[in-house]
Amino acid sequence: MGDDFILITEGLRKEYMGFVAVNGVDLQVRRGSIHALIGPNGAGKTTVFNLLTRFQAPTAGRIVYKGRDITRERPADVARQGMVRSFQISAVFPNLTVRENVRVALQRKLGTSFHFWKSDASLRVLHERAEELLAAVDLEAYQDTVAVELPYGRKRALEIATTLALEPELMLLDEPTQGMGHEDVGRVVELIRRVSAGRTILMVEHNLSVVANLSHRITVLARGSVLAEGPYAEVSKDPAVLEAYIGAPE
Amino acid sequence: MSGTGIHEPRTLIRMGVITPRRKAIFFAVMAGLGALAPFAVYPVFLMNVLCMALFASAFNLLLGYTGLLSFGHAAFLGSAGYVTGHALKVWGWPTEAGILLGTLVATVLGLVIGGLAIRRSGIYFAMITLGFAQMIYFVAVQLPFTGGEDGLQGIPRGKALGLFPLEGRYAMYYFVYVVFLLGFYVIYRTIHSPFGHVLRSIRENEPRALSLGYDVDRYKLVAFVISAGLAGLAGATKAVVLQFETLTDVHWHKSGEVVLMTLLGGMGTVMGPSAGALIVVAMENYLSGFGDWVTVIIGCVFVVGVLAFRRGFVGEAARLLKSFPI
Amino acid sequence: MKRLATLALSALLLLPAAGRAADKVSDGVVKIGVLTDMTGFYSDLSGPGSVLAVRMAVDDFGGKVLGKPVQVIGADHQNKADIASATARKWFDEEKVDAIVDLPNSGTGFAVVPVATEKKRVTILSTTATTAFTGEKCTPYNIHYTYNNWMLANGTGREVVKQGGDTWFFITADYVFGKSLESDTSDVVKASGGKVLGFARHPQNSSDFSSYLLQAQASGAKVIGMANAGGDTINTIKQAKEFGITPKQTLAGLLVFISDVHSLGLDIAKGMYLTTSFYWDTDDQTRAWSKKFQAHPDNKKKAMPTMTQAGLYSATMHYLKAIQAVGADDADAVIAKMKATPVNDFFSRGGVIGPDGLHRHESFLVQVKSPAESKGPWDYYKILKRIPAAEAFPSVEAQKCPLVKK
Amino acid sequence: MQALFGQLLVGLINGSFYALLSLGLSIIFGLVNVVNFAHGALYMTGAFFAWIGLSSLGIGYWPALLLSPLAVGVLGVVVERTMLRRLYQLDNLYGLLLTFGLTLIIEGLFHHQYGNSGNSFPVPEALQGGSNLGFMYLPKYRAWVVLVSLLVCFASWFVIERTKLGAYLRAGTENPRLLQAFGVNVPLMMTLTFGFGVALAGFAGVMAAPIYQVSPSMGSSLIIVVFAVVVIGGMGSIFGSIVTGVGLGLVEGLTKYLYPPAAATVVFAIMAVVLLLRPAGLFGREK
Repeated sequence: MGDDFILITEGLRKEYMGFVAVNGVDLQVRRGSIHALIGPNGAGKTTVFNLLTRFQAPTAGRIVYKGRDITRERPADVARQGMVRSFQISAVFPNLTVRENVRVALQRKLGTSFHFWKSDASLRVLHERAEELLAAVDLEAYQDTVAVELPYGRKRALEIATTLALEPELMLLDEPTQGMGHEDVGRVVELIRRVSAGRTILMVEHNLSVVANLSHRITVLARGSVLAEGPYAEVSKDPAVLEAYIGAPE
Repeated sequence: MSGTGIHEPRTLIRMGVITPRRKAIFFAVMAGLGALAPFAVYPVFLMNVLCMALFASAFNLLLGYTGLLSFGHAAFLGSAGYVTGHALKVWGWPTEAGILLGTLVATVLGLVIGGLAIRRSGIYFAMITLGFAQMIYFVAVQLPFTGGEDGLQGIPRGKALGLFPLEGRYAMYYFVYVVFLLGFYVIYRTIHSPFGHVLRSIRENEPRALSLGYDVDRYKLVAFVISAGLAGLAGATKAVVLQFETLTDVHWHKSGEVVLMTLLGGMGTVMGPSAGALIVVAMENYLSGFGDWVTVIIGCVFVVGVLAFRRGFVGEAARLLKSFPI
Repeated sequence: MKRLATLALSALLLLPAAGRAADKVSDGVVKIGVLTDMTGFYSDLSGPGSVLAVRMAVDDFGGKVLGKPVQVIGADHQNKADIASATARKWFDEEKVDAIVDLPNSGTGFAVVPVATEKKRVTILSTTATTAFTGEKCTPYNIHYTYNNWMLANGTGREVVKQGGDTWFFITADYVFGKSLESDTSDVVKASGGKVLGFARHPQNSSDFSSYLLQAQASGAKVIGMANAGGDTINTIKQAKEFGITPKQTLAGLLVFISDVHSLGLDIAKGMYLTTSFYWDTDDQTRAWSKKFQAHPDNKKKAMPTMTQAGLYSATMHYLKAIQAVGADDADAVIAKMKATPVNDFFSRGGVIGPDGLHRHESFLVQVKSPAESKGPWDYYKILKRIPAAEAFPSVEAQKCPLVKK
Repeated sequence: MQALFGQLLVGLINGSFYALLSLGLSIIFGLVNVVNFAHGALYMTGAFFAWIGLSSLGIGYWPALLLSPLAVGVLGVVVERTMLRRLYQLDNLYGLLLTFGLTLIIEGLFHHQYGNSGNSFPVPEALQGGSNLGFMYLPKYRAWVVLVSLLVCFASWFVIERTKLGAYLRAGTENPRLLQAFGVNVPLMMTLTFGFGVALAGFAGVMAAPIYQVSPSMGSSLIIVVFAVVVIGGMGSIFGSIVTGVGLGLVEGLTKYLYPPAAATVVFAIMAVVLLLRPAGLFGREK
């Protein structure tokens, strides 16, 4: 099965002082697919993300990425292997310009990131690629804007451009449309669809129409465990899922 | 300290208020003023300001550009001072070698303390650095070579490059001035380097930098070590200037003072910490007649700064320039 | 050069101290800088009271010497050697200060005296204890006026052993002052036939002494010598009482000021021996001056003077008289005059400043009264013994001051 | 052997103060998310209020035990209302800096007014004297300090961890909006919590007044050790701060017996080891 699935978790578990946040989650994310993780508040979705990207250490279980056990690796190493995440709250570098935001992501590959004796003029070679990436998310007009001044939807776009700069194989998007107006949602959905070409996307999303629209497969979490898994049409009819959602309205 | 009102004058750059040429002129004028200052102002005071300005600038590399509040930076200032003092006084080393040794010791100490402290971030980081600095303080109290409460007195200034005696009024000043410019240049270079950009991204959003594949802790550690080393350079030079080293330089009040200088001048600005150092050292010098009110005044400055003035002088000036374009 | 100076000096001494002599006051003003601890550890025993004492002396002298004004400035060195040294440099370089006086805390003394020597200005130590200032560290421009460790160690140590306290344990402040006071006292105790059973060292400004006191208790010594000062001594005394150590074991305060006793209260301090060079209630002269000091409008706490404050008044008077007599404020000449003239006032009856700079004068071994014995506020001491100058202070030979050798 | 037990007992007494102070810090940090640098200064203020009460108003120890913490608490409420409140939106480092500034002001003012040589506060009549335990003479007052401190610590822990009020408080830190939606006045709750936390410091101050000299610097030396205690214990944990406080007091006592010069640094050395092994602290939760 190894090659089909870019990411596999086995019995993932996380406890905090006796409270079990994630309880034996088995996930299988197919290469090249858009996979959504849904569930009511407190179901443990963000914790799962944190475990996958090693921002938190699992209490038990295994994470296998591209056939390799990464359960004990450090977050930056995970990112360097092509698994890159975004965050629930829009994750830009607020006081850097839009171009600089993207450039930070590009900069790592130059291999000069520890060179404190070198002038930052050496980073200019990256501008061309940065502009390409910004163009891909319709931000080329905002290059010199300080990120904090961007409207919310544009920040998401910037974040995605920054993520793309790393040429990730697996993108983890944490609620990409959260808190967005209707118009922005449409734009971001389009964007996700566009960038999903040739990559795998795993996302946590609340907006079920977005999920229905985008994703190939869905995993439903409730109280830290997997409740159901499958294509949207199938899962949405599952009585257990319905109950979980109605029982704990958003 | 992301999103806390750190103001970078980049908008000014964009608006053409700051151009590379104007910037060069500004730095040249400042450097010129620095070179002429001892003819107008009491040199010992100036040298003190320069040392503290270097100390604050080194500290700002952490607070302003990496977002780490070290509350124990006095440990580096003081240890370097003690080591340099000992090397010059007891071992009879040349001045430069003594200063280098002090700087080196502070750097190594930075590696050890930094290595432990960066395991926690934010407020814990501050408390841990404070704790280790206090440990250094107690060690300094007890080690025989520091002279305990009496301090290390009578450190010889020696000769610059083995040729120019540093006893005179001006020779010492220009020596310190050169050290300051070198240290300041290292800081400036670091801020405006590829490494500096990564640091800034860590300050702005640490989890995001991590998710972009940056091993955040290592960058923080390197920044911490550079900062500690330069703080040590400041302390070593200060010991040579004043010819003594005392517990004051390893006490936590000193660590608080450097925070005040940076905050007052404007954290995350290149010139801010130096401006802050000038203000604070001047306050301590010229208000000393007010006795215990100095502590109260400094406390009030702290409180007002935190509540209403978080950009500091240089930051506020930059903001004003922005609102009234020239 | 030196001969020239001596020539000039003798020439000056022959001149009548008027008219032309006024030109000899550098910068047209005599400035005395009181560098002291205004806010910290020693602020009650020196601090603002020291400044006041110097001001009173200047006022009583008439505010002018050789027709030129005398100015007093005060500064807080916060007990920090760095601030002390920086202030001293600034005063000498920028403010034309002629003499720096007081200097509580040996550390600040060590920082300032070399600067003054380098600049050829006068220092008069009053609240400084370490004996070395007139011993191996002596300088031509320094005078150590009020007390030193040797005096404290001998006054209290010898007498306590004589009264039967022949086994000692020290609780010592862990810095030069404390350690040298401990070793000076140990020597005295041993020389007087006593035994030293041990010591415990504590950092300056500690708050909890119980663990040191437990060590002292375990040693079984009859006397616990407190080689510390200020708040440390106060805390030691209080906690000794709390742990039932006193009165089973006796405390010997090696450096206790009347302000400390005032702050402790007689109930806690009673019975303690201590040595002091001044007590306000010694005779009519001391009473008269002290009451004037206490009633002075600038004395906000209405405290009686400590020995260092009284000493500063006396020292300032002596300094100004020397300037008057020499007809100039030149440091070499003034110091020579001060050393050549015995001091005779309420503080020092016939005291003499030796060639090493140490002012040798009478001191007192006293015992703190019990509340029943005390007739009112500040009536704290019973004078047990007046120690003559020759016995109170080390001889010039014993001091090993390099200046004196030839 | 005798000396060992003596030192351990002294350590226990010191530990009680560490526990009281680190408990207050933990409550404030846990519920208001402020690291209160001024905690030491407020402890000193508590002691001073008691002393001022006694020397100028004739208020004795027992009423002071209640009144002084109350006064300190009110002071805390004022500080919270007028200053701290304005920093909640910002990084909590600003809270630390603000309270650092306040520390300088408070200590400076007391210095100015009362000098530094300290003022003594008599042990209350009923607690004078002591009893000989064989290995040492235990002053009654110190025994009282240990007893009362532990009692107060336990009571605070119980209220916060085991009662409904405590549940609200804890919920307030996790999700203030939600709690607000339930009709709880969250800002008021935070004000009162801060007031209570600093009142605990004031209480510790009154307890300390008869033991130590009441002096402006009495808090500043203590506060950094308490910070280390908090780092070691793990700041989130109320229980952790109590246990660690007492425990480190004992460790200090043991060090004083074994190798006195290390007593001042042992807490910080332990902090280093704990950071290596358990960065979140002994009882802390991982973030």
